[in-house]
Amino acid sequence: ESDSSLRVLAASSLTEVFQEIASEFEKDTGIQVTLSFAGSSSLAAQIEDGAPADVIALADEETLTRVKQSGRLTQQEEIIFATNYLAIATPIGNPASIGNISDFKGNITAVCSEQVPCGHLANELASFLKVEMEVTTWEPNVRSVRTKIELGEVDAGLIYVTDATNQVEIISIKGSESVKTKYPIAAVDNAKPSAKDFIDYVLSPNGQETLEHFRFGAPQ
Amino acid sequence: MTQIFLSGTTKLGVEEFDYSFETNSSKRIAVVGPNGSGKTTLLRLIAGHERLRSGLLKINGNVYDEPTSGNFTPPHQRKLTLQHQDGSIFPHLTVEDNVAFPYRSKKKSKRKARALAHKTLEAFDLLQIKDKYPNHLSGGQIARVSLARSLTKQPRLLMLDEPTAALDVASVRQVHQTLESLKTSLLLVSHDPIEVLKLSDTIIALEGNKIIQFGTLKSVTSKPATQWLSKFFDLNLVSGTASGLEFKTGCGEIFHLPQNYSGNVEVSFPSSAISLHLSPPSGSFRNKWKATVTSLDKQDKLVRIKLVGAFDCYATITVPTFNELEIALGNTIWASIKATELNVLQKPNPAKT
Amino acid sequence: MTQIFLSGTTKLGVEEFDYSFETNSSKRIAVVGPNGSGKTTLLRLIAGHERLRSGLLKINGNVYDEPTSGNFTPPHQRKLTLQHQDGSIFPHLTVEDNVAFPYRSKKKSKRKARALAHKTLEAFDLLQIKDKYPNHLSGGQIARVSLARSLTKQPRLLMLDEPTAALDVASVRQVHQTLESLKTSLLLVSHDPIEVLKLSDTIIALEGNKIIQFGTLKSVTSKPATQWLSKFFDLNLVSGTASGLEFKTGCGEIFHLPQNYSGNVEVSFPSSAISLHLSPPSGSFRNKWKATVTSLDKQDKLVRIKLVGAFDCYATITVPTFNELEIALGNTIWASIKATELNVLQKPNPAKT
Amino acid sequence: METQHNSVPKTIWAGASIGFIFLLVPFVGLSQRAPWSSFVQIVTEETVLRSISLSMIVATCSAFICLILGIPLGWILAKADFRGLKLVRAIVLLPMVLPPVAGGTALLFALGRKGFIGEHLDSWFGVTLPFTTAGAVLAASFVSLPFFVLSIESSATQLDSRLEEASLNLGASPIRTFFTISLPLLRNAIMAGIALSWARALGEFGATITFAGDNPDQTRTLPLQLFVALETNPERAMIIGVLMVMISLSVLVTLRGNWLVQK
Amino acid sequence: METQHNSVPKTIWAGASIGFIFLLVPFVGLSQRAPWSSFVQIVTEETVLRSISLSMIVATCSAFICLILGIPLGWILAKADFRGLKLVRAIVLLPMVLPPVAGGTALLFALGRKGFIGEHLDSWFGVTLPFTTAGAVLAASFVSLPFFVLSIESSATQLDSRLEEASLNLGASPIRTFFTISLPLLRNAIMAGIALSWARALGEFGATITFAGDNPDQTRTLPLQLFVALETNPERAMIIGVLMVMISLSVLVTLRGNWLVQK
Ligand SMILES: Nc1ncnc2c1ncn2[C@@H]1O[C@H](COP(=O)(O)OP(=O)(O)OP(=O)(O)O)[C@@H](O)[C@H]1O
Ligand SMILES: Nc1ncnc2c1ncn2[C@@H]1O[C@H](COP(=O)(O)OP(=O)(O)OP(=O)(O)O)[C@@H](O)[C@H]1O
Ligand SMILES: [Mg+2]
Ligand SMILES: [Mg+2]
Repeated sequence: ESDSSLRVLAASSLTEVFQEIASEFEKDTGIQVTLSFAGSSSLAAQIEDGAPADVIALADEETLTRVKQSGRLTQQEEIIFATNYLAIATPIGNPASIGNISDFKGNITAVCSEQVPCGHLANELASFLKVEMEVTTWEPNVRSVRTKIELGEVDAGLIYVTDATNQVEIISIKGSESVKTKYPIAAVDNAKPSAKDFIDYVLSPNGQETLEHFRFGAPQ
Repeated sequence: MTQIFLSGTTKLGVEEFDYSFETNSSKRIAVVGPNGSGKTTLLRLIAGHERLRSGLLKINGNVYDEPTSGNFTPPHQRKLTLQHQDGSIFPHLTVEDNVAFPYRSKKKSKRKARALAHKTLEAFDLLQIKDKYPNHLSGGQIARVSLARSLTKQPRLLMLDEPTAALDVASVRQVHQTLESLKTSLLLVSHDPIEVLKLSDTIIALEGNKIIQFGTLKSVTSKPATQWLSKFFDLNLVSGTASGLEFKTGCGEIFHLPQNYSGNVEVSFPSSAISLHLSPPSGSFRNKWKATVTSLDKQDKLVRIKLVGAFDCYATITVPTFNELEIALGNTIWASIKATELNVLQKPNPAKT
Repeated sequence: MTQIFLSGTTKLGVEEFDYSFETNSSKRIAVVGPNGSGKTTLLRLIAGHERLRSGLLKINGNVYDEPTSGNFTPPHQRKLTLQHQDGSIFPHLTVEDNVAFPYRSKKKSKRKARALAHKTLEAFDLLQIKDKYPNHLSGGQIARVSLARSLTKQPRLLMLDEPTAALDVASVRQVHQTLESLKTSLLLVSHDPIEVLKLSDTIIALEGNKIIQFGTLKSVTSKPATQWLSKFFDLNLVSGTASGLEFKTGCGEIFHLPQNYSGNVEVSFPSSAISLHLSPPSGSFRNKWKATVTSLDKQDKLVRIKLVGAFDCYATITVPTFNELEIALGNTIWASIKATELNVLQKPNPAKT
Repeated sequence: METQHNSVPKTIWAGASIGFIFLLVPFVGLSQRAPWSSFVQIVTEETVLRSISLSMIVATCSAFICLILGIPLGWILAKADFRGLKLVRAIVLLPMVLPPVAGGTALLFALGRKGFIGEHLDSWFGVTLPFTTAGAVLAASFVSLPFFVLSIESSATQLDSRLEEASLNLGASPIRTFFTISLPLLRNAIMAGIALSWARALGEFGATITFAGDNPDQTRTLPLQLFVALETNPERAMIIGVLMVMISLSVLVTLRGNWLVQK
Repeated sequence: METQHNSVPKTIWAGASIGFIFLLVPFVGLSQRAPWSSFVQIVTEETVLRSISLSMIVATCSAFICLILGIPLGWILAKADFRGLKLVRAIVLLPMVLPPVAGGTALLFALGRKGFIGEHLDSWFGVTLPFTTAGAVLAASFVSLPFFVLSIESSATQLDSRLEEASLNLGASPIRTFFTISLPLLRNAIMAGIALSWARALGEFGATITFAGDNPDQTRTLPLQLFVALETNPERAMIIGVLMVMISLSVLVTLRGNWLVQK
């Protein structure tokens, strides 16, 4: 493979924003970026099993720790390039009149499974707000929460603010900004030199501007 | 008695079939013809497994198949049974359950049906193998199970496609007895002339997927329409009444029979069994009569002679004998036949049907 | 010539089979017996589709099956062909390709195999239906295809399981001719006594899954071991030499034949065809001889009489005739038979095999 | 038919062995890596036990639905002849082609609370299928029905129709003939179909999660447990995988050994 | 066998109709919601076109592998008789039971770069299967092979063994008999098996994403496109779903109409 191409594995929640960033990066440097998206833990498993990759960008730090144990990431420090937090989403018109998490009671609601980062975050949020969260279905990822809301199958759910679309209504939760998830990025061992360039680009004002445009929070 | 009216055509692949006949008072019909002449297809048509392309099939006045009107009675509603040439016994049922199947179809309980089947199983000597599955049976056993099953249904019309082809001599004899005593109408396909003579009163003769002759047994055997038919029946037929060991032809001629019989019977014998003499014969011939030679048919080494006397018949003799006896057309001559050569066909009493 | 040595037992489900015989100089063996007596199983055993439980099967000196040593020659390596009772023709091949199959197995090209099959197709009158698939054939057509296919392989030993059961009279005659002129050894299962007499010189008689008689045609027919066998063969057999229309028995007695023959032949005729006379008979009898009554068997209305003269035979006459002729043991009497009643069995020249 | 001593050619054995090894090897991998020490602990967790029983219920109900709907459907495909038959046959295969997640989405469009049929179910009868066990059964049936149908169809086309004719001849009605002759003759195919659809339903994940969601009491079957565990705790996932293998092995060996395949 | 005019009983028609509607309805839902206006645009995207061809290649190769391995395996299961046969039969079904994602993980354990076989492939031959088209084919074959095998097995048990005997009698070797008699008689089952495994492979997602990853050039088949789209752009996902349905419909209608099912 020529040095003019780069493989980036990124968490699903980064799909749109990384497509944007990658095309800007390509324009700037002429380096072709190949993106692969999957759930953070799938990416971790792929990396462990030697998937060809130069850069890995994940949706939570824990998973990155797991990847480090595999020995394919020897970099000392992890770089956080974005943050994200949760909001309530309802179908357009909010038919069940949901105002906050305590309104979940008695309605059909969807939240990410406790074992994936967004579900973990939702639990943290609930205990931070000291409310009991009644959940009908624990979805495997945030996109399937959103899909069910879009289709009107559930009355409300928790999604990342960055996942909002015009197909759902967003109701922000007071104080939810303080319960954040952090997105780390790292170069894989034996990565091409341009991997560093890509990471730098993500951290550059240009990159951060794009992330902000997609409603991601600043690294700290 | 079953009246069949069929006049119509059908098609299977490239083969075209054209059938036309009507049975009225005949209870036992034999379907004969060379291989691939359309016998099985005729039976399948009557059973409703093939459909007419044009024409009409009526049984006992009920329209069963009429393409123009769209009338079609499905097979299970026809009051008849067809026994397939291959037996078609059910591989997943034991011999007993195969034979009990028609009872089960009439909503009898399994126990009841089996009890009813018991007699049939016994009659067909199947008790010993009643728990066997068909793939563990011999060819003849399968044929017997199939026949037993067909008889269990007691249909108004029973159609049998070569039922004795796989049977041994003893079983054949037994099946013939069973069929002779049968009350229902019979449509029988057979390649065995003796079987046809024994079991039928009417013949449907097929060749090339068409009926080439239809009529009473007597009319067909005395005037076969084709070479194949005349070869098939190389037999003479005489009807009359029997009492004990004596048989009286229409003209009062008396024949001696090998067994006791009574009532209306027909007697058949091959043309080769007739002996000819210039003077009244002596010896073990108890059956002798005077006749006039009305036709001579010299074939290679044999001569076929038509004899007209108390009854009409054919005799076949060798050319040297023919020369020695100096037989000529118009001669009067003595004919004789041994009683043991006579095949007596006891017809069911016509008054009963 | 094929020598078969078989002595062993096998089992199918609960059925136990016990076979033991050895053929040496016989080229045409018939297997006879009632339904379910183990004929098909015997053939399947020889073909290798069933295995012996104990004993030994040897053909032409090669061990084919010996459980103790573990020797077993798989079916396709045995130099023989078995034609199944049901024909077993391949449903996915046309008639032509079925018949060409054995050539194809010998790695001939499709074109070549078909060309070679052409002659057989013609001989069996199958050309017209050569492109048909089996499920579009009649029962008799399937039997003919199967036979044609079996003959195509030209095996050293041909085993046929009731090959003519589904055939019409004309086809039967033709198949008999084909088989008579066959060079290979034949093992034939049949329920037709005439077929057995015509086509075989050795008989294996089975009853209850056991061989109950084994021997030459002559020895079995003259001394049938069981009732079933004696009913099966109700026939007399005389051997001698024929030239033209004349037949000379061992003792020089001369018979007239219905057709021209030459060489060693056997002549068969039913016991019912013999006429008995107190004085030399006249008329169309060209075959008459003097014989002594050596046994009498009165059965109901018939008497079976053993005659010893130029040859041994049985005659069946009715009781009234018997009484009239006042026949007694030890009497000398005239017997006669019409030439047209004689069934001539031309044996293949023994010198040739 | 009796299986005879026709020896199976070596080539066939070779092919079969390669095929078998290909299928076996991943399971060897799985059980090599599985952390056996925690097996008992994980398997006796209450939530896992509940998933086991839920999985069995869903797979069995769905195999039953396949039986009820699949036999007639396979039969019609094999025996009937009408315009559009080809299209019907292809449509029946669709759930097999579409990734289960997409199939689940399609189910939502149709039978979800806002689906074009589901909304009437909801407003008229108050029935909602998503997020219930019934919904999980429906999703599993949807993906496994085609397997059942194909199994029936390919056997039914080969049935000897003369046996059915004989039954009609002997006075059995078409429906009686169907139940007493045709179905018993299709026995092998039906049993294969049950095994296929049961197994497929047991492993069903995509359509279930999409249509029926992941509700611990109602819809969290073993595959859902496994999927979630894969994301965070691969060892746990392996144990659940091994558990599924063991359950299906024991069920299939018992069933098929005893009555599923009759030679 | 000729299909005769034995009318299909009404009950059967009713059952079949319900089954068919059950399978049809979700697709109606799908096509109702699909944003048809953007259909042409999405379908002609270069990346979608590449996925189409990749999907066809993967499904076809995998159906081919199933053919090669599945026929002998199904045959042995039907005809052979040895200790452990039941177990072999159950193991063959396992890939059907295990959710595809778990199957993919198992494949990684065995044939991945660190897998107990894969590591040797890597170190001895320099072959790595994951993240290549070959890997995708392998994953798809792994999940679809059981379907093929079962289809063959259930038909092979019902073959009339006398036909094979006749072939041996006529001098054909066992292997020749297998190819000229047995296989042609299994035609329907083989064709059904091809349809089953091709369709299953076309829709394969879980094992592929896990074992072969999502590489746009090598492994991004339509289901992967669909899955990614589901996460980000459900309308796009629907279009891809409809596209898959159309592709498989046209392929299956053509194939099965012309030569897959012979009545
Ligand atoms: N596979 C089998 N399993 C169990 N019993 C069998 C099997 N095959 C045949 N038999 C039994 O063995 C006996 C002999 O059968 P076989 O087929 O050899 O008879 P056959 O002499 O050929 O009779 P037929 O003249 O009716 O063809 C029969 O009683 C039959 O029921
Ligand atoms: N399904 C079919 N498709 C095409 N042709 C057929 C079909 N069935 C039979 N035939 C042909 O029709 C003709 C008559 O067949 P049929 O079975 O009625 O003959 P058959 O008189 O019963 O003969 P056999 O005495 O041999 O049983 C034959 O030439 C046969 O090849
Ligand atoms: Mg016929
Ligand atoms: Mg037999």
